[in-house]
Amino acid sequence: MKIKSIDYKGKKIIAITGDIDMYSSPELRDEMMAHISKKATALYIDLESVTYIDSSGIATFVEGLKCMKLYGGKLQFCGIPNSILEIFRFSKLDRVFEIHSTVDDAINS
Amino acid sequence: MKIKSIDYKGKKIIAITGDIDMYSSPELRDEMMAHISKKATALYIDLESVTYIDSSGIATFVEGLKCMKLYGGKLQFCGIPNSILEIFRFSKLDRVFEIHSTVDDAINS
Amino acid sequence: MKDSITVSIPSHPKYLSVIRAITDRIGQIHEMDEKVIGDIRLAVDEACSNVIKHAYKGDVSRKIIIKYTIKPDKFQVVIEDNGLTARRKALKGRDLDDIRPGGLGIHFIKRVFDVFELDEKKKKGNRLILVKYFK
Amino acid sequence: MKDSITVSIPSHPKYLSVIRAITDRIGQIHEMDEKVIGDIRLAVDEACSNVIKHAYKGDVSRKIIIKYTIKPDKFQVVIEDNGLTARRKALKGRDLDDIRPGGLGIHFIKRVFDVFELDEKKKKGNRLILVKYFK
Ligand SMILES: Nc1ncnc2c1ncn2[C@@H]1O[C@H](COP(=O)(O)OP(=O)(O)O)[C@@H](O)[C@H]1O
Ligand SMILES: Nc1ncnc2c1ncn2[C@@H]1O[C@H](COP(=O)(O)OP(=O)(O)O)[C@@H](O)[C@H]1O
Repeated sequence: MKIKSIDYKGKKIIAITGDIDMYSSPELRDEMMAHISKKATALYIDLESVTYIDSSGIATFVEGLKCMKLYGGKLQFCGIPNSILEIFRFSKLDRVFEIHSTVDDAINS
Repeated sequence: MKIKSIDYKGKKIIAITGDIDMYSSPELRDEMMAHISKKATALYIDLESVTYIDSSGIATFVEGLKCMKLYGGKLQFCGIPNSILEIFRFSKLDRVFEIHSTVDDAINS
Repeated sequence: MKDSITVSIPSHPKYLSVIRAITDRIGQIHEMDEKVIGDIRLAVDEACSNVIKHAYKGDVSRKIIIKYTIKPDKFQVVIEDNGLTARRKALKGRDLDDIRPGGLGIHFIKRVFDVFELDEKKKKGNRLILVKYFK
Repeated sequence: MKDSITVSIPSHPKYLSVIRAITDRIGQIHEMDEKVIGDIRLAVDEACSNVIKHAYKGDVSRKIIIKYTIKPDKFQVVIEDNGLTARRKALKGRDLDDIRPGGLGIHFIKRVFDVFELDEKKKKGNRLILVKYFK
């Protein structure tokens, strides 16, 4: 897994590449929490280049969502590959995660 | 590994995709020998999409070369990825194989 | 016809990607459906993650043994450790409607495998037996 | 620090791709150079192919055991079979200038591994020890 935090049109995007698993998710958590501890009002997670996600990766996002809700921040997802969307659906997370097809769609939503 | 025999500008091209190893090389041999048994004057091996080759794959090509030489046929290679070219060089086969960068270069040679 | 492949690997999360690569290749060699391969890859990964987290309590220097058996009618994966023996009753995912971190691994395993069973004959540690039947 | 991974696999050429995938992943996890990983992947594949061809004479239903050990200063791969014991003198690649099919496998193994040694203590079958030192 590789992570990059990007400023795009004034928004914070976390772009992830590769496999999110029990080995890599702590690094993802650190990156996400760094933004959340600064009370980022919106955080965009770009999953377009993610090749795999397991329950530890999902748990990381659920935690981020819960933390952001506490102060009214929004966690948004974009570019989700179908195989990962299917896992989100199975886990009933498509109902609580805000999902958009592209970063621009997410920003304009 | 996937193999496709193609007629291109009146020439016989064998385009290979994936890994050539001890498991897949017999299929490659069959395909190549089918052309050679018909005394194909020239045979173009397109390696552009080959991701791996081992000694059994190389042995297959050396056999093809030897068989074609017997009747004056020509075995030509094109699109060789660098990692495979390096193996050909190490095996001193770059000296006996006719190597071109593209199929068109090979045909026009 | 029965092929089996056994892998013994350290209980370090960095090796989970090796397990996934093996699972993937075995699925492809046996021409399983891509979606099924993906589900099995996730399930085996989750089962191994659980061994690291729960049976070994995060100790990354233990051993996990994974045995894949492929028969014409079924695909079996047996995962063994010699850590803390699990209480069968604890082996339960959370309610999927109760959204919170964790509790998804067993759901991911059970959605693709028809059999999810702890071998009671195993004295020390755990032997988890997963079976998927080919219909 | 010493990590080891052991794989037991049928002597069928279709499983060579599993061995390659494992070798690849281990190399990547230990941040080896991409070129070195490629060379090791080929070498281990060739050693296993030789077991199938020479020690097992093409019998695809036997077992090959591959043990990878990673230490800070070296990477060791041990390949075991219980087939025909090799005569050490026969373990020789052909002259590279004598272009003909075959005889390249051992060259591919020796160009990347610093040690290429048959364990004499092994009674039945073969135990090939390959070591690469990290400089
Ligand atoms: N290998 C195991 N050994 C012991 N307990 C386990 C094991 N796997 C799962 N469990 C128990 O089952 C519960 C549910 O597991 P799971 O659905 O994977 O979610 P999580 O691991 O995130 O809690 C765990 O919290 C744990 O109590
Ligand atoms: N595992 C083995 N058991 C017995 N003999 C072997 C083994 N590996 C290699 N050899 C011998 O070494 C020779 C050279 O091997 P290699 O360079 O791989 O070329 P090839 O296998 O194409 O002949 C083989 O022809 C064989 O006689």
